[in-house]
Amino acid sequence: MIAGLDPLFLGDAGTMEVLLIVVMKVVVAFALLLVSVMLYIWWMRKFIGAMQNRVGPSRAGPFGILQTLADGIKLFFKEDLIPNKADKLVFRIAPFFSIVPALLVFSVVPVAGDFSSGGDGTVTWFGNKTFVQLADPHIGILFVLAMSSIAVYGIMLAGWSSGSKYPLLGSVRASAQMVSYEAALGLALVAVLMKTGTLSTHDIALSQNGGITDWGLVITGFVPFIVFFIATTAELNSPPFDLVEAEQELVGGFHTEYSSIRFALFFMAEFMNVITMSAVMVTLFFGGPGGYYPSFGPAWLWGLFWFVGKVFIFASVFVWMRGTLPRPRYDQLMDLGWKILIPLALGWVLLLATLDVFEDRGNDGGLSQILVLVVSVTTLTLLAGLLMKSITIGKERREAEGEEVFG
Amino acid sequence: MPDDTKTNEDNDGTIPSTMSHGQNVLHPNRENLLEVIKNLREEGFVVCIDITAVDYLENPKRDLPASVKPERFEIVINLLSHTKRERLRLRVQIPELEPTLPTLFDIYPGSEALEREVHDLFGITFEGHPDMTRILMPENWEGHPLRKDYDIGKIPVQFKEAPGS
Amino acid sequence: MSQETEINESHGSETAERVFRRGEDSAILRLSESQVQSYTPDDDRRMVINMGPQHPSTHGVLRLSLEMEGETVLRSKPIIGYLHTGMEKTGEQLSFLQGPTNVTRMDYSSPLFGELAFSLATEKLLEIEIPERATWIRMLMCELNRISSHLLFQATNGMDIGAVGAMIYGWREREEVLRLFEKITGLRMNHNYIRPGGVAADLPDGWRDDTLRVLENLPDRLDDFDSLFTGQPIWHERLQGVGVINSAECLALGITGPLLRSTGYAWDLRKDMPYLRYEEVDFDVLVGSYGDCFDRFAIRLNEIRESIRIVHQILEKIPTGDYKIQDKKVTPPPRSRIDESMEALIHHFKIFTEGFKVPAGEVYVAVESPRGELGCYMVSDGGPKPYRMHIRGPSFTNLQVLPHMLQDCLVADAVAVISTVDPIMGEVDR
Amino acid sequence: MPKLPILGETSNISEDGLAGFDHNFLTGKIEDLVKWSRTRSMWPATFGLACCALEMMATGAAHYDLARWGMEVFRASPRQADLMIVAGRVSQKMAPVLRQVYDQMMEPKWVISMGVCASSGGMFNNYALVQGVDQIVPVDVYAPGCPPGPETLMHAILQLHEKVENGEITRRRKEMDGGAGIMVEQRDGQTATKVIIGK
Repeated sequence: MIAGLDPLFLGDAGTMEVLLIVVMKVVVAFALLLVSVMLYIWWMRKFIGAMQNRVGPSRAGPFGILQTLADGIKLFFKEDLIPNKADKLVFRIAPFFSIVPALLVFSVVPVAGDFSSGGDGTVTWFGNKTFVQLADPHIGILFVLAMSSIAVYGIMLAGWSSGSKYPLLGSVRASAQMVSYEAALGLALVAVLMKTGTLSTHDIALSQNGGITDWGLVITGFVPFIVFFIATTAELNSPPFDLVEAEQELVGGFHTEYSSIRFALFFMAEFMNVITMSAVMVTLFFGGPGGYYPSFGPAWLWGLFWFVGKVFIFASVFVWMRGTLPRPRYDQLMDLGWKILIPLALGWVLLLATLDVFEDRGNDGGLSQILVLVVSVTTLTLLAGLLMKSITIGKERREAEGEEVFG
Repeated sequence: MPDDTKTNEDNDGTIPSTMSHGQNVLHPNRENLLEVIKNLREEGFVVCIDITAVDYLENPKRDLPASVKPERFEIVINLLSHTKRERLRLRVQIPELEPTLPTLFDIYPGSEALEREVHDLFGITFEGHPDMTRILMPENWEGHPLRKDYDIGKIPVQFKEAPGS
Repeated sequence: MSQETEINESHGSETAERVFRRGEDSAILRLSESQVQSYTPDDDRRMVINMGPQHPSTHGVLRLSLEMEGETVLRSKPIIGYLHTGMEKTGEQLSFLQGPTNVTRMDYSSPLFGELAFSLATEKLLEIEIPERATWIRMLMCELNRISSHLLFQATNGMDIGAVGAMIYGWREREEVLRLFEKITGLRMNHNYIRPGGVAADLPDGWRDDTLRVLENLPDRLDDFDSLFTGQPIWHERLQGVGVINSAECLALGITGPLLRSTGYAWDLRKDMPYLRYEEVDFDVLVGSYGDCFDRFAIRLNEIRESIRIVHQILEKIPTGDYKIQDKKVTPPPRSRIDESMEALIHHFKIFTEGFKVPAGEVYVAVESPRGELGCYMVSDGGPKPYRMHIRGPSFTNLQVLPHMLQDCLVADAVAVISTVDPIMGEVDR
Repeated sequence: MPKLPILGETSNISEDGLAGFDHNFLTGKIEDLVKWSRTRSMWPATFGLACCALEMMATGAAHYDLARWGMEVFRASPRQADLMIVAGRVSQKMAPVLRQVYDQMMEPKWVISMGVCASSGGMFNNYALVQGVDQIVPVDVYAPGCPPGPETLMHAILQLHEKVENGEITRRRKEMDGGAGIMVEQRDGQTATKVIIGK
């Protein structure tokens, strides 16, 4: 079982050596993630500033790069408060529910390694072959899903335990939003899993190292990626889907009553999640650390370069959306999730499955394949039409009964 | 004087009327106010633009038709007719001892806030108003600030507990 | 477009039944402030939540008590007075010359309209005609002010819906207009520029070029707003069909300005009861067709374009001449005369300490501010100070529409509705 | 002694020992770090009241950009805010609310009284306004003007930064028992009682 996690354990390295390497990986991953969150928040503020013709933070350190550090230190030395009406224990625990999963998810993401075409995604450090990722469990992707679900508890419990109305509304929104989009997220993942045939993140990344045509994005046919991307945005509470903490509606949403370091933990978790989910997206759909590997320099460094570059682009896209898009309403968000994304993802998975099954039965690549495609697409279109019709009818009935209908 | 006082025959010969700087001013009394306004609304004065009051404590003499007895308070109602493109003002005398007036809410629901404001700042009660409470000042405030016998000067902070605490 | 027919048609099928309701049926939560605190609804699925007075989307210090079931608003009540400044009382202590200083601070996003209403009322009481140039300068400034005020609306509205960028863009454009104001009046806000008898000072050198520069830049920027919002699907979803009101309800509630026009009722004082020289400029009155938040947004956006049109015409037509009336009763003697003449000095001193006397009488004057009809009711007892000065703030009356629009909305819609009603609390509370 | 690249000025080291070092990243006080962070990241509460609120927002917008000092993070929740900019006139009705918001803010917290209305009642010397917000909350910096332009507000903020950097790190208002020392006067002629709120 353990042997599957990392080639390190297969080699002839001594226990001490293995332990040291693992500990080193843990420490470096932890530190790098924290630093990258710090830089990311700074970049976000600068980037939004630039979009809005402003300068952005410029006084803390060169180019204001230490801005987040200043925020952190300030929050750390600020007075803490637990409201009288709060459920004290839960109120204290909630921030950790938020930050710990955010940190843990990153442990299954392959950060670097030789992912060039034909490479095996390993590096050799101190004479030992190993993965540049903390762990590679067989159920890697399920771990990601599990952790992102647990993060909901942080937000939900924080809002509930505050003993105040606005946070409560925020927490109710959070639970509904997360539950709805978890389904779409999972279905979009299924497409990737079906195509790659593995749950291990390392193997998924490795299976895409043949160039752009092998990327999950292309082999699953774009749609799962779009669904995954939108669902992730909602899952992350990143604008425009930041209804949970919508400042204009709910003051601060779930973290209204939080101050000091507890608030800082939420703040950090939010942006850390953006980075980790960007990384997951890169792993699933964009070939992870794969890319063009020149002949000079160590291969793992190129892997790191490609990985960081891709994550950076995604993280910036999130900032871009934050700066431009207005926020949809709560019920519209639910509609999008249940009525569009889930059926779309489900239909796409069915289509992919049909094609796969057909391929397994000995596809001759000719007319019959086109026939299967046409039949499947027609069936799905019919189903989609039925769904739309039923939604319309349901809406009309409710309207006839005199109930207020939204959306 | 710009105001030429004359008796108006249009409104059944009962409502005294004046001209003030190009605008018609009617002077109904408290009893026939509602009826007058209902008639005016049917004539096309569909919008009640403004209701305010004046405290004539320090200026008892003013331009009023001879048939109108000046009182301390005066309610001023501004109506607007979109079709005629015309404004009309109603000035109702309110005695100091019995500062009440029937509400216009059932004719113009938009008068709700305006009447509350007059109530708040002048202490004139509108009978039949659905919500006759203070609107601008804190609820437990003493006095009616826009009355002429209310001092303008600064007063110490009336520090009450914050709402909701 | 014939205004007359528009008004006579006046949407016969619409009723204002909704706004006449009393008691439990009403959309208004008729509880006083202290009752709201202790009120617990019978149905325990409902709760009362307070929005404001310190809340990011209540435009200052508006407080809304919302009775909600889940996130749906059932009844609500705007609670105001948190910015009550006693300006009407203060107005009775200030002379007619000092008056504009006071009223300009009411609607602080369009200060010049308050000054204009006050000055027009005073002039009507004085029965004086101000010089032609002064009138045109007033028009110029007011239209520029309308632009800046509507830009402010674009900024806050965008922010309330969650588009943070709009906030900055609206502010950036508004800043251009404010700089022009600073050059002309000396202040960015609260100008005290329009005074009884004319304006405070003539337009400075180079004002024409500066104004043209602002006007040249603006249309492009407005197109940016169009591309950012007007065609945006999320924006449509959020605003269309939200906070709907019809003309009959608007009239019953005394609603004016863009809110009334959004219901398809073309009523604009500039067109229908012209003041200043608005009959000499060409512009369109914009109306909506649904009376929803999107119409109100679109009307305000396009009114900026109309104002730009008006300002271009003003630039062509503005005459030369005096910028204030040369009536010794109202206007102090010029500076240069004070050094030479004892009488001039005394005269100057008298006007600025005691103020000029205004004949007794009462008058109501209304102008079309960016929010609706801004009226000034003034009573003079023949002294140098108004006996009573009352401002009819459009925001104050418009605010009454909130409970009706909010009924059966979600909290998120509430934010959009408040934002498109665009109340300025300084004018509401005075 | 030469100036070392990391350690800074070291010329007094022979006389004063280690205390002779300029403060650098090795010998600097954590107190200075905390103060530095507070000046660089002072999140204002959204507390706009009247005209000044517009100028406050204008200060945050593109032309003036408070973000340079890390201040674009206007916090709607007072729990997370450090600075309350009382922007505008404070009415008698608003006073308790203002005080409540102040009490909800967590230490360390500062107050800028923006504009003459907040500072002294301004031109409105009447029944409705609190004649100076310092009767309700302790004020650190007064920004003059009606309304103060963005430049004035920025100046006030910079003054506050200076005050924070030179001031004590804790117990900022010991002499005032941590409160504003509000006099609550009975209006109907009863004896006045002094109530200190916020202790």
